[in-house]
Amino acid sequence: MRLHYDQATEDFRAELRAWLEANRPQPEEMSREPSQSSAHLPPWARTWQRRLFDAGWLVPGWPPELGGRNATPVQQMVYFEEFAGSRLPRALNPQGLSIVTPSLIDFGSEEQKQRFALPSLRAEITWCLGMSEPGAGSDLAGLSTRAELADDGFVVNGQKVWTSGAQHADYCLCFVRTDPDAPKHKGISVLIVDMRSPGITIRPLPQLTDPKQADFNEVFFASVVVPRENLLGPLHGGWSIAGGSLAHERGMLWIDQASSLERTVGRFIELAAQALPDGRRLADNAVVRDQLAQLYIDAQALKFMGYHGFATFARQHVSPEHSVLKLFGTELERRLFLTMTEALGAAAIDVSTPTGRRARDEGPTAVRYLRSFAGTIAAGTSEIQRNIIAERVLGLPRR
Amino acid sequence: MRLHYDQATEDFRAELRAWLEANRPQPEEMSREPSQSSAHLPPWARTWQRRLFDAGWLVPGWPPELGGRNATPVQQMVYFEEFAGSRLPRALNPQGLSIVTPSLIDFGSEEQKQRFALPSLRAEITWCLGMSEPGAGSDLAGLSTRAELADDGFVVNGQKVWTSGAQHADYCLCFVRTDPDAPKHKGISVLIVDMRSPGITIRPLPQLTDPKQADFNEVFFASVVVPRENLLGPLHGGWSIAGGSLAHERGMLWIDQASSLERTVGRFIELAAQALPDGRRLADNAVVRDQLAQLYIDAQALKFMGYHGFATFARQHVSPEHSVLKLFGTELERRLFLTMTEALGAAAIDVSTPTGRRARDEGPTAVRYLRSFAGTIAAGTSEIQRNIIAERVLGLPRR
Amino acid sequence: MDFAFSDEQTALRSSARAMLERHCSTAVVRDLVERGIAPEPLWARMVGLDWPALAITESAGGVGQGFIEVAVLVEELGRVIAPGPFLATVTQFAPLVRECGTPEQRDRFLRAVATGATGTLAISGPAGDWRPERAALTARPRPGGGWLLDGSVHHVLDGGAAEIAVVARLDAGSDGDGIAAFVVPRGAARSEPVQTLDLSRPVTTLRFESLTVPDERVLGTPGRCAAGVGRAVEEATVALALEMVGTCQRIFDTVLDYAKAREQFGVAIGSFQAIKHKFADMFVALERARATAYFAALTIAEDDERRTLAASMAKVAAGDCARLLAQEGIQTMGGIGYTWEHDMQLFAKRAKQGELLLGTSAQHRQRVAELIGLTADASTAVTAPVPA
Amino acid sequence: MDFAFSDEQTALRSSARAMLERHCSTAVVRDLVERGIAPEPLWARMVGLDWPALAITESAGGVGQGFIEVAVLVEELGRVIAPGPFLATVTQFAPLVRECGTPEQRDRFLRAVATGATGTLAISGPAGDWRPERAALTARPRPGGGWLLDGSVHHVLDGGAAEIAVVARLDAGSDGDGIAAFVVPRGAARSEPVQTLDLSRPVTTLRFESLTVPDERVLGTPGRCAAGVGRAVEEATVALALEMVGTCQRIFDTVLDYAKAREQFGVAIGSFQAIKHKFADMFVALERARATAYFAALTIAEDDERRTLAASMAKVAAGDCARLLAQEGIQTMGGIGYTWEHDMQLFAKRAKQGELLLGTSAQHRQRVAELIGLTADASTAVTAPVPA
Repeated sequence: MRLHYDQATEDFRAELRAWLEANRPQPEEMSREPSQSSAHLPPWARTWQRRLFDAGWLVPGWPPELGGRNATPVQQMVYFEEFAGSRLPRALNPQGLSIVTPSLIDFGSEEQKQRFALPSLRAEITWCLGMSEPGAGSDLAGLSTRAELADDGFVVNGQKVWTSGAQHADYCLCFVRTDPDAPKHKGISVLIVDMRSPGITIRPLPQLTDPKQADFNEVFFASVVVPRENLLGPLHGGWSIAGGSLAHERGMLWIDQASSLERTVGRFIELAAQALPDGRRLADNAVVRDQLAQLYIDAQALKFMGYHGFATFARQHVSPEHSVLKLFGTELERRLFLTMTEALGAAAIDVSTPTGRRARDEGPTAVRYLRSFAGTIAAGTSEIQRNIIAERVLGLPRR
Repeated sequence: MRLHYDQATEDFRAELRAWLEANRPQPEEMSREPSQSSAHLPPWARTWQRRLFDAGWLVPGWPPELGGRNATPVQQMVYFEEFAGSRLPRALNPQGLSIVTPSLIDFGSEEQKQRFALPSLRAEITWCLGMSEPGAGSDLAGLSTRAELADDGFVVNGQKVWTSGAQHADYCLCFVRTDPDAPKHKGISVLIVDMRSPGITIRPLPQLTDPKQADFNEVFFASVVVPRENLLGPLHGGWSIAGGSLAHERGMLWIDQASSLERTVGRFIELAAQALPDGRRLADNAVVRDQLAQLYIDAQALKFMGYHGFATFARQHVSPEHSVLKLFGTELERRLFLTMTEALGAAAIDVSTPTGRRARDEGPTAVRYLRSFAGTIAAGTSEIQRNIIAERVLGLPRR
Repeated sequence: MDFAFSDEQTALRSSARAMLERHCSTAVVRDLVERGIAPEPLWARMVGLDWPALAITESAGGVGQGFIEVAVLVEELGRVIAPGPFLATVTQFAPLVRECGTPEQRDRFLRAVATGATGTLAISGPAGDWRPERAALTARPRPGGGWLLDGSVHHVLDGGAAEIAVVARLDAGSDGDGIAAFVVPRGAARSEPVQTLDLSRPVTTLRFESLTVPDERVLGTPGRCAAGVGRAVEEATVALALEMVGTCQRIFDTVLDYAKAREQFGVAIGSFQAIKHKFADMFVALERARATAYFAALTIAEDDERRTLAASMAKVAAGDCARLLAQEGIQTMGGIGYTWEHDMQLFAKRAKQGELLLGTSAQHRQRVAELIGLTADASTAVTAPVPA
Repeated sequence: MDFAFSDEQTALRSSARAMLERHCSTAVVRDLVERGIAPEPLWARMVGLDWPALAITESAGGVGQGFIEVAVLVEELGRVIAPGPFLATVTQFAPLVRECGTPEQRDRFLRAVATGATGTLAISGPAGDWRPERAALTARPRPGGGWLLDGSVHHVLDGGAAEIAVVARLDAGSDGDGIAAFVVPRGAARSEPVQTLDLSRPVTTLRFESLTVPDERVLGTPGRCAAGVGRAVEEATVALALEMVGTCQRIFDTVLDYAKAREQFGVAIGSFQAIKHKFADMFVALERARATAYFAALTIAEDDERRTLAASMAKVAAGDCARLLAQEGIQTMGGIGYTWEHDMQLFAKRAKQGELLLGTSAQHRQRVAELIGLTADASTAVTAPVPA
């Protein structure tokens, strides 16, 4: 146990930091052309990701030909620390970089890797992920979008929902039922679907905070034809791809969240210590001090829990401990904005400050409270995380 | 809707209050001979209950021959208000008065009523209740104590647990399985068991706060013979008696708890406003003020919820709304003592003040915190109450 | 204590609910939220049903009923998150005029309300404080008659109302309790709409620059209004608490229906025990808020001495309930609850905004602490009042 | 930040656990709790294994290891709620002597500890305050040499220890920081046992009536001890937090086993989702407390500048965990958890008492607030320190 890294690791950090300083996109271009969804890459973002790829800083744990440098687990940790601290976007098509590409590399044919994985890494194509359905949100095995194998390929019919970035993605990694007679999780296959195929209709689902802002979509498939060679992995073998896909890189997601929460708590502490426009100082209220101290401790604790998990189980392996960090981190984020909304009181109903999808650290407190539900709902609700912890970590019996 | 009762009701209250003043047991005799369990009646308690019975103040909603005066629901409410306020014990064998006797009256033969119900009301005999078993705590239908019908009566074998007052009770209203082949809740009967019968062994289970204080017991039955005429209700018909028994008088139990909580919160508010022996004033701490204000509001709210329930559903009928008051009241009691223990800090570890089973309003705060689990565990845990609310009140599906 | 509604009150509730279900669907709310279309027909219908007149004395052209009847309506309005001027007019403007005005003023302004004139109340500064002694405006006598008002008032509901009851502080040196109240007509102050969390409940900031108020619009006697304003704010607070209970009930019903219908893993999500227990806790919060609000309504209706304490307790309980129900309402619905399309966002935002207006739970707990003798000052009296 | 224990530390944990499982069953705890029999053999065994000597320098007869090794032992001791003088001796007395004593005193007193002498720390008044500037005793120079101690110290663990490190305040007019520390031998002060919630962890009140302390027992320089005492108390606080983590883990394991084995309605109660979710929340609380305590242990071991903040954070997280685990530990076991017979009551009481000693969660949150710049005084600096 020790508080500090060794010199070689700090040298690695210094190298990355210098590179980022020299190669980062400029704030002006980033704010001039903001990304409009999790699959929309403005020109600066394509350039930036390509630069990361070429320099081996895109996925450092991978070999150079895949945009990495075979970094050790500790180096990867430092990499994510630095990125979180720099507040630079690493992946503007996160599902493409962190879920789809690893799946293509793990399960794809050589041709699929060349055709899809490398262009994804080079920011030439973007992805959405076709998992959730109206009748199968938390319950992936219950999906009912069907693909029938015909002469000219698969014919897909059905509907996906909560499909992030579908309106901008080039391709969809789409989970479909290919064997309706098999047990639920044994009849699923994964297809690479070109989002420009005839028969696809996309309906954006604006989020509760803004009728003009949508990352989620409904995607309807009406006899969409998908070439046979776009099947990823074995026919009816999609279930294991799902497990593998969702697990990738989860191990270090907490760094980004812990960093963001630490920053936000810090900002609220500063805010509390200053006079508000209405003359109050929130720090003069002992109850608010008590709450903010607790939030500060929790943000620190999230970080310590992450490092502790890294030391004891995570390392190179994926583990359900991820659920602990996801649950604690997202609930903390929600509680943070709830607490501050209530501390601000009536002043918090004024939400005139402009907000934006990418402005994670910006926007009115009450709006950020509402947006924080994305964390407690998406990628497995808090309830699902508690189930996972109880059953997979603690071994309590399923019913 | 109105805040006050009409004059006739207030006259009823005045009559009761005057009677109590003139007839109450004296504090000296009560503290000289405290009750040692929920089925132990010291001489003063027998006299006192007999006096209540004779005057028609024992169960006012019942007719005079059963110790009542055919009081209206509102009068019964006032009756419980007054008793709660007077802090006089109404039932020192509560399971006898509030569960067993009503069951005998509802389901017993005329002979059983004469032999058991009236002596119970007149404080001549006391009762314990044989429901919980090691393998069937919350799950009464799963009980396994067996009774076989032989020539000379039932022969009982098995074990009960959490049997309050068993070490002092004269009789046990005992739930036994008489038909092992029937579906779980269709093979249960109810027997009146003389606790002096050969074959009964009683093992007190001292409570977590004091190894010398026990109300709970384990009761072992080894071929205990119970006369055939001691069967209550139909053979194999015990399940409906269970439902009926447990429901009696629940409708107004909240009054006692609300009154006790109001008193306790009031005392803590006084305590907070005074200098403690160590010189602190808890009220100088804004966080404690915030917590105490919330506890005060909750104690008031419990009362309002009770009156609201009385107005809308309870009246003469029993309703699962009882679960809401039980859940909220017992959790509030626990939170109250938890909060005050923590507010007192290190001073709370000193538990040298003497405590007693009956001293509900006395004793060190930390000990009262531990004792408060009796409320959240006994008579249906908080978890069971939440199930009941969800399924019976809100109609959510069982699985 | 008897919490049973009379048959007449129950009938009022039924007819109000029927009317609102027909004429105040969330389509009406979305017209305002998404297209800025004010709910004029709905308000006209309420006026036609004499709702604004309900608690105004018959002598002033009203129906002569009391606060319990208003409570019934407000709870129902909360249930449908009705937009429009009812809350501000009937539970803010009218009580202030009633409490502070002369008999002639009461007659004049309340008679107008009874026939459909709208009103509101302006008192708070930017920090959200509705205590009379913290009023945001200042008032001074105008040489030659009338008074002059200066300052900015925040968090004014329905700031475009016909009449605005304005509370102001007088100079420190003035006689009496230092509080005065006025009625200024629409447009007299500069009105700036605020972009609020709950777009179905518009809020305005009003700016006064030495606005002259003529004597006939000065309520009662300046420097003698603190108690009256306090009472009016208590009434407004209890009304808001009741409205929040209605909205929370709507959230509850909506999620409960969803939990019974929505299937995951082959069963209704409402059959999962963790969801069940959440519902039990929500139900308890709702029952707590409702019972506490009803008690407060009774203290207002009967003008009981416990009204100040009861109003704060009601706002705490309603705020706690709104916090929980808004949160679990969204969370339990999952992705659906996160969309603009589903009405849950409308309900949740109304509940959250109610939680923040007229004092938060924390602010009212502080008030309760003071009222029950819990203060940092050791010299304060100690006994806790015990509502019967 | 690397939270991985070395192979040696892991081996220490394994051997400690094996020893304690064999020699510190709850029968040993009950001997003390129910029959007043002190755990002398257990302590002798720990001395035999050099546990008290572990973190003492080799020059003073110790093993020369550090606080991480102590942390490993203390967590394991918490797991079995070990009675006896380890915590007071190794994590309270020894750090105070180390921080405040002269080299000669360190050698003298710590050499004794390394060979089995027991010690403890006395500082707090009745309200429970371990800050040096709030020390309960007063000290004044004795004419002719030595010092005189007066007053009562509360919440002293293992008050019958051989040596008692005592912290006292000097007269306001004295030089320096006003804090002095002394070592008084067993029996020098009147010792009154307190009937405590956790009878496995006896606590004493010590009364001093002008007790003379000779110069060789005056630690370092009177009036120069505030910082050293503060550091020793931080170390004691982190050690208690670690012990609490161990006890909470034991509660957790006990209830988890129970939930897997105990059947109701025909299935293990651990298969009920509401119970599962409770376990998930308990697990999170435990992970939070453990990780925060490990971080604090690192700041002590490496003497990092964040140690003050980290110690308070660790005590908050451990206290929060103890509150939850004690509560759900009893509740989830139902009636069994309410009995004297089941060991859960022993674990729960130890956890509760830990929550209350050396500052409650609320007190340490207040401390954290001050350290991160949140104070009611607007003149205070504002920037929040950010532990790496």
